[in-house]
Amino acid sequence: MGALLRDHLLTVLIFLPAVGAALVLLFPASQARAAKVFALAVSIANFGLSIPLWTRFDGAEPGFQFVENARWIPALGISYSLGVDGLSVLLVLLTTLLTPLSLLFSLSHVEKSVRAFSMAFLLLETGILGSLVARDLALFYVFWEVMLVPMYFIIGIWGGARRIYAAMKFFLFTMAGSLLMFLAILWLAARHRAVTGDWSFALEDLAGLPIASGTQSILFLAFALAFAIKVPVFPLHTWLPDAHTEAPTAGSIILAGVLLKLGVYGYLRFGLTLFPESAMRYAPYVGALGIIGIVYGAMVAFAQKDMKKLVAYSSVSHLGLVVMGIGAFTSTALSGAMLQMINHGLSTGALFLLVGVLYERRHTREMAAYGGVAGIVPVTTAFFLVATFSSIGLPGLNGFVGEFLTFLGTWDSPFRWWSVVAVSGIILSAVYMLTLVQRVFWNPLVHEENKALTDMRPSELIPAAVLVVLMVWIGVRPNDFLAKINPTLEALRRTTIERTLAGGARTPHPVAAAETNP
Amino acid sequence: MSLWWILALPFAGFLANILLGPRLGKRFVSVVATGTVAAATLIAFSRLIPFVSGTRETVIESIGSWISTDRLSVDLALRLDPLSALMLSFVTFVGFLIHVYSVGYMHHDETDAGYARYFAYLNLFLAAMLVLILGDNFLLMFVGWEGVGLCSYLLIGYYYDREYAAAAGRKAFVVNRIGDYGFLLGLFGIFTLFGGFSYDAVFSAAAADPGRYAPALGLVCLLLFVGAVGKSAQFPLYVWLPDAMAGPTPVSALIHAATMVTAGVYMVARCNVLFRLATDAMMVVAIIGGFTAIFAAVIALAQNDIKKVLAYSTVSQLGYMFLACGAGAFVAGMFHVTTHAFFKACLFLGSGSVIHAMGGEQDIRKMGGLKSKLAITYPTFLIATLALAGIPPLAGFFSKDAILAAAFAWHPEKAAWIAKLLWAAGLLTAGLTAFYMMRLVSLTFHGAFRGTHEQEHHVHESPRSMTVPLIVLAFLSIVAGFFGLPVVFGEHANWVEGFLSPILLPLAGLAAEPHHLSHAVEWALIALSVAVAAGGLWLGWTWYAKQGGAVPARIAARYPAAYALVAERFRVDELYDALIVRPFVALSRILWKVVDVLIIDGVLNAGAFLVELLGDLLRFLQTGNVRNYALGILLGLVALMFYVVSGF
Amino acid sequence: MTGSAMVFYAAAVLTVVFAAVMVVHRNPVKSTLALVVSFFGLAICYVLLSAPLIAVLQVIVYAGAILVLFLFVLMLLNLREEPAPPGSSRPIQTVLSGVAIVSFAGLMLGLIRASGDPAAGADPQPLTDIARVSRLLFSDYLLPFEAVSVLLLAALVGAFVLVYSEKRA
Amino acid sequence: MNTFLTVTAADIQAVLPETILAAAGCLILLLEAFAPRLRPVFAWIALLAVAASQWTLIRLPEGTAFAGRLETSPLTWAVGLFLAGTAIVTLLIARPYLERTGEEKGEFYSLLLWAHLGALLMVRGLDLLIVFVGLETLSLSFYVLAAFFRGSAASSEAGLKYFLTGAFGSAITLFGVVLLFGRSGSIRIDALSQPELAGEPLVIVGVLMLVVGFGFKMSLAPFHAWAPDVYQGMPTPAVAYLSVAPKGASLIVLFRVFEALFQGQVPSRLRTAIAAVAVLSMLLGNIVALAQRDIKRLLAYSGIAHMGYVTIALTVFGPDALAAAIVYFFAYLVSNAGAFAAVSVLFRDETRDHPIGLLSGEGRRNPFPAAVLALCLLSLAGIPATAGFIGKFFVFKGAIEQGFYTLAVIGIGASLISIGYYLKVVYILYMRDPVEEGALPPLKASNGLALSLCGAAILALGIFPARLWDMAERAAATLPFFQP
Amino acid sequence: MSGPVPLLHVLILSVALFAIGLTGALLRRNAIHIFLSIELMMNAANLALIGYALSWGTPEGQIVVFFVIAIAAAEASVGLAIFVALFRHTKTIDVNQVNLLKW
Repeated sequence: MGALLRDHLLTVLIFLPAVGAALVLLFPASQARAAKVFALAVSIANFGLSIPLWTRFDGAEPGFQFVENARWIPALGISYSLGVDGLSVLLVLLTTLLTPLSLLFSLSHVEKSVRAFSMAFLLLETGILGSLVARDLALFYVFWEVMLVPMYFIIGIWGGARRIYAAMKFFLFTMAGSLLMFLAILWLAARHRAVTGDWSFALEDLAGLPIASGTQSILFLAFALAFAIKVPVFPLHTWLPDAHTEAPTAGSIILAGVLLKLGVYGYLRFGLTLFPESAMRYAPYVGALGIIGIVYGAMVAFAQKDMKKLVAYSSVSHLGLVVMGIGAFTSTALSGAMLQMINHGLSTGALFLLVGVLYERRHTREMAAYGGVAGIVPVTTAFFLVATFSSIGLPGLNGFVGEFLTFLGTWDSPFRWWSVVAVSGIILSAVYMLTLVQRVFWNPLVHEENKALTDMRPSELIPAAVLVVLMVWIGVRPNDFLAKINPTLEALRRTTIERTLAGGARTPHPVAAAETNP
Repeated sequence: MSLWWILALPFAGFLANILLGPRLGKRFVSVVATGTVAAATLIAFSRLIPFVSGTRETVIESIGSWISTDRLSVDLALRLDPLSALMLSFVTFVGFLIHVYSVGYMHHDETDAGYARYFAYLNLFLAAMLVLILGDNFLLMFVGWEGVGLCSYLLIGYYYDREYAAAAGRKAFVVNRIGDYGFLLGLFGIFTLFGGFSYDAVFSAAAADPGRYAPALGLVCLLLFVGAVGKSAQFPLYVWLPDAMAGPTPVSALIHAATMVTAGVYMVARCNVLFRLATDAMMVVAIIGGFTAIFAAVIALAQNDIKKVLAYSTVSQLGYMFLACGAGAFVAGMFHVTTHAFFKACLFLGSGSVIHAMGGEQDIRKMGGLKSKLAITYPTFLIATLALAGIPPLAGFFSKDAILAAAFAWHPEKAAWIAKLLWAAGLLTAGLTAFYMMRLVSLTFHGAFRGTHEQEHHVHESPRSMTVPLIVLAFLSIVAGFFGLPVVFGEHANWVEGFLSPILLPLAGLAAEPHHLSHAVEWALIALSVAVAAGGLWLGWTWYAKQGGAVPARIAARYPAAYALVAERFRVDELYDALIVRPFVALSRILWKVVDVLIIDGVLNAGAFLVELLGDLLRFLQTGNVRNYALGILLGLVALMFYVVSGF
Repeated sequence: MTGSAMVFYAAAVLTVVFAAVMVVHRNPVKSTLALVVSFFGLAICYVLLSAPLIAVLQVIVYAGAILVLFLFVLMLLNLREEPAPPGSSRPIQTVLSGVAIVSFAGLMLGLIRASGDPAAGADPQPLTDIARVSRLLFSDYLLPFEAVSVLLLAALVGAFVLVYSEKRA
Repeated sequence: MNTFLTVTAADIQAVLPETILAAAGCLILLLEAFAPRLRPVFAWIALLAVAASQWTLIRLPEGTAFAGRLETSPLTWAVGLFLAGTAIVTLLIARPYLERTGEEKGEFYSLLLWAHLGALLMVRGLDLLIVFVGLETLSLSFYVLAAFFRGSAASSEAGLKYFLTGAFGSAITLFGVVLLFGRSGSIRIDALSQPELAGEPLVIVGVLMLVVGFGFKMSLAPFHAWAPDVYQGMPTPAVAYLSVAPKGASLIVLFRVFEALFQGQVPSRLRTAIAAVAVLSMLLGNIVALAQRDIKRLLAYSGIAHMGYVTIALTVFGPDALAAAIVYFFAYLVSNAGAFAAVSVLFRDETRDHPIGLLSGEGRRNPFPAAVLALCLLSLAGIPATAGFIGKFFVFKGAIEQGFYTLAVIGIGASLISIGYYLKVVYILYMRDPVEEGALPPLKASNGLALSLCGAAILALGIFPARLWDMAERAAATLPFFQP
Repeated sequence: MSGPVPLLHVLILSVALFAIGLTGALLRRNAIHIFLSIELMMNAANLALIGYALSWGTPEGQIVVFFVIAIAAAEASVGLAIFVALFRHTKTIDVNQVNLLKW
């Protein structure tokens, strides 16, 4: 057992939830509540198991750690190879944390097909964790797609009124992107075979392949499209408001908290590593789309009347910031973007959770149905305020650190004007979030129904409190987190720039150009 | 004790009150809130007194690194130097007084939860303000800067169930964020120029080699000043401050008069090294300050809400301070910050006492004759008014005079006439200030009572917890000025100038201090400003206290348009609404309904629909008639045959 | 032209004409009978093409058994005249079929004409030896022969299942 | 003459798998006539026969029999396994289904066994005559099985349509065989490996006729039109077999012919023509499936599209493509037969259509069959970790490797469309409230077994495909020009 | 080549019969008519087989025809049984009217 945890920790992390999901099947229908608790216990156990990833992870080491290698389809060189590095370690932990929190929240809220719900959630965790730690493209793709199925069910079965539309839209959008990526992966593997005579889908094998510039662009775009849809980047974002809005609260938390990050993660892990030249060439466009996302997402969020939609569009805006940081490609911007992904997971997760608290009581997401509830549900209000200020980047909370580093890094890059535009996001985010706060929690209490609202229960309070603690932790001691991610990011950045320059790209990224002439 | 305790204590008070306060009751909350602030004040003075009496060497206390990446390293460090010491002294002390005052002011109105919330926010505010003034780098300043903004937001919206209060809070935060936009970009500029955020590093680098940084500094300083414009309510971002009066009155006194709004001035003074290198930016600061001073003073002339008058007065006085900074008189600016803190806090608290007595009434047209009934409030209010008007030897006289003298003495290289114009504006503002303050006093305390009978019956003096702070602040409004005597009283009469001079780092290669005015000119200026102030007071007294407002009413009736424009605050809010808010709302709706729903989703849904439609059409190829199926097979065969064979 | 060639062409004409009659005749019974004649013509051709065994089978099995079965079913179902119900003309089907058939036949004829005799130069052997054919059938082709027995059994059972009336249950 | 009987013991042994099937069919027929009380065990006898036949097939030594006309090789083992798997699923679901509909007759099993025999002959035959006889045995049995419900007009109509189009297709196939025979001088497939033949137009036309004839069996567009009607009217278990096994056998025949004739270099025009068929099948199948309301028709169109994907492998051609096609067929077997198995369980009333709407809420009423159906559909949609993905993976890998980018992109686009209707069924299963009330009879053991087998196989092949691929690779290497 | 006529002529006859069969199969409405036409198509193929067999001088072609005839017989019995079964339901075997299953 000890050896299993030492040598195969990642495997255990990935498949413990899947095994848990299978075991949930053993519960009879009459024991639905026990099944819920069991699933929660499994996810908590998984979180406990993931703690060594934090304690034993060597932040100074930029490469993969906790590595596992096994043959999977030897004929095609497809391997079961896992590992975490600075790029994925925090996202893994975020996943193992948010899953139990979501399940805890759902403990008192999901009543329909409880066992299936628990199973879907655990399988989702398996899918997410798998795609975060896979080092083989085929393996990654499998997990990447597997993720969709439980999420489809979560939205479709336990969602709101337009859940089916939202679920289909979610599935089709994401699938549309990843199918082209699938072909691109196959192309790379075939290329590897053509060059070396052997099949391989391993990232490190495919990374150095000589590929003609034009082809590389096409492949890069295929990958980028898949990831851009997932993030989502304007104008591919329209699945997100629907999916977020219709998903049950727990689903929204995971969707916002982790799933969207996988797009950015994929871009960093695969887009940059496989196609450094193209990634550098298209970086300005990436950043520009990010900026559009920031402003556009914020403005559209402001126009919303539905709380969840507002928060959903705010995700578009926040992820736009992350994307911009990646486009800028300075070390500070990358650190900021990476940290901001975690921040967004926490703050938006918390916002969805708190909106869920209200929704589960009143069964409406319309802001107009609320107003003045601060006096009725002070604890909810307090948490909501903290989450809001985390979301709009108030110093002392997590959001600020990520935002500031991203802005600063972008300012420090050749794309200074991006920052000039993007910083306006701090105004816009205040506008829409405070409008939400005002309309829901403040203003006169006009709806009699709201007087009967009850404040948060323990199963809602605990997840919210955990999230708030983390927000403060990251806000006050960001170095604990930056130290884990920076070496990997810096190594990734250096390799990418070096390979771009070595490849003699026609128009290297200005950052790369700048680095060579200090 | 460490400087960190000074801000940790109020923060601890915040935590205790927000978490436990609602359950443990008002007594607990009062004790914790005032107790922590009192302790913080004591610690602050226990550090200040040795500092002032000692060598006054800058102290930096770091507790480790906050953010570090390979390009950026920011420490969690606090700094005690003359400038932060000056701020620290009055922030803690006034903060403490206002906590005490609030115990009385808030005691009856609120539920336990509301009471706890109020004091929690107030404590948090103090902690944030202390971070702002004690922080040793720009980033910590920004932390405090945003923190006080947060508390301001929370406290303005304290009466959350009143829509205007909630809206005012939001407005304050958003407008401040507009300022922060500039401030942040300014910080980025500093990072680009100096590679870090630590004060020492930035300022000593700039001072040592001004020529290297000067070209870009103009823009950086302007961006920083945008932040100050937002935080310190200068034109054109002043609009949030009058609305902020929706919060409880002690909040207005503490945050929106004495401390937070002066953060902008503090920041400019802190960055004096940079600003002095950017003369164009200095000019902008002075112009904005001077214009705001007179603009707000004019608006104050025609306001009838007691707190609104004071709010515009605050805006106007902040303009003064920026005028001073712009003219290079950072010491005068900071001196005015200090004295203003005392008398304006006193005025606000006095107005709070009046409102308290009037049962919540704020319209001065419905007051009158309160001087006999409010035996402590009236004299303290009057002293503060005279101080604000600039009557010697009260505090305001010295600080205001220093600013006017500095403006007069200012000789910018370009457009020197603007300096003189700004001086004239300052002088006029002094007269206007005296006038509208006297109008306020006259209408509130003199004449006959104009309110309802119930109100008349209800009027009473406030409890001791409220009156004692008034007395203390009135006393300070009298004596504080003596720390900054004009140079005519001796070369070293200006203690404040001597105290603050270490922050004015000498700039290599630039001319030293601007020349001082001769004593004769100085005396003439003093006489002039006293005359203007006295004239204003006299006019206000005559028109309102003695004649009951007939003359101004006639003037208003003769120029109705002009009067309405002033009374309606030049309709700036309406202008912003039409130019910015409405287009923004409309644009966001268009982006949502047209771009998102109609175009993007429309195209995608149409694509999906077309495929389905195609399916619906193509299914009719399946006619059910088996002969058609056979024909399909044959046609397929023939087509394949023709295509393939034609290749041979 | 040899005599046997003349007989072949005559049989060919007979075959084609009656095949056409089969296609165009309205009455299914008469069509079937026309096809019988056509198959007789084919049998003649087979004889001339050195396939007497097949010719015999053609007459016995095809004309004798299969087509009689057709007639039997036609009688059973009492299908005679095929009255065209209103709206039964299918112009698209007709036109497309015409085009397809003509182009198919044209293409095939063209290709057949263009490609010569593949077996030119092959060693011709007399094929009229029925014993030789039979021997082959029971040696190399024993497997398909046995398989066809299964096929026939399946057809038998199938036909039985489909039309045997419901008395069993 | 000493050459009269050249059949050896080895030949007899080689044909043992078919013999077992034929004999078991006869046995069931006899039992039906003389001991109808034994009906409950017919399905098990048939099952046993299929298993024994496959076991024998695997045990047989590699080689050819009947003067090189019948092959025993890794290819026949692999494809035999595929056919046997289909037969087993069919037999497992057949009994409860027939019992429920009151149509249980021994002939059903006999015909199915004989059809299976025909399919096996198609795969093993190295001689177009054997292939043709096999094809006809298979087809004839299924003409009957299509019309098996004598009480149902739909079933009779399905029989008629299948029969008429089938006979039409057979005639074309036969003409193709004739052309190949005529140009090569032999009925044997390996006789096609003469260098000059590949360039002869008439040979190509013959090949095209085979493509049409076998494409018809595979329900490739535009030869597909029979499939939806026939699937809809036919007894569901028979569809489970018909929609899977003949398609696989047909593709193997085409691969054999192509391999013998072109030896790896398919003329580009022919390639394009086949690619066009593939594209048409994928697009038409998927697009029209979107509009279907009947689950069996929907699965028919889905099958058309899937054969389009498999035809990509035929276009790409080569040993890897054949192996990919075999893998694809295994994936298709477990998913498609599993889907029909679930349909046979979930629809109680066989006198009506099978509208998708009737599945509403079955996810809660009938969790197990619904879950298997959903899994099968996801597998058909090609979601990873299911067998369907593995099939697509190998097929598209081949296309990309050989540079068929356009084909691959179209295929991917088509499969995106397909997700639309597969997920439609899934959401009807799980996200709608039930339309029918009342308790359901408990699941029959054999149905449960079939569903579990398919579900488990979908996941097992999806997660551990390595052994399947190895088997397919060895199978593909059987063909002479595909040997490494 | 030992036949009385060139192989070409045999094949032309075969194609002609096949085309006639196609015509009947595609244009007639009566199922039996269609089936008769399909039988004609198979016979056309048989004729070509015989012709080629003669040309190659191999009996294989004739053997194939032998099997085709057997298969045709089997097909006929099944086909006609299906017609009868269908007729019991619909009282017609006009394929234009047998379209319960469509779309």
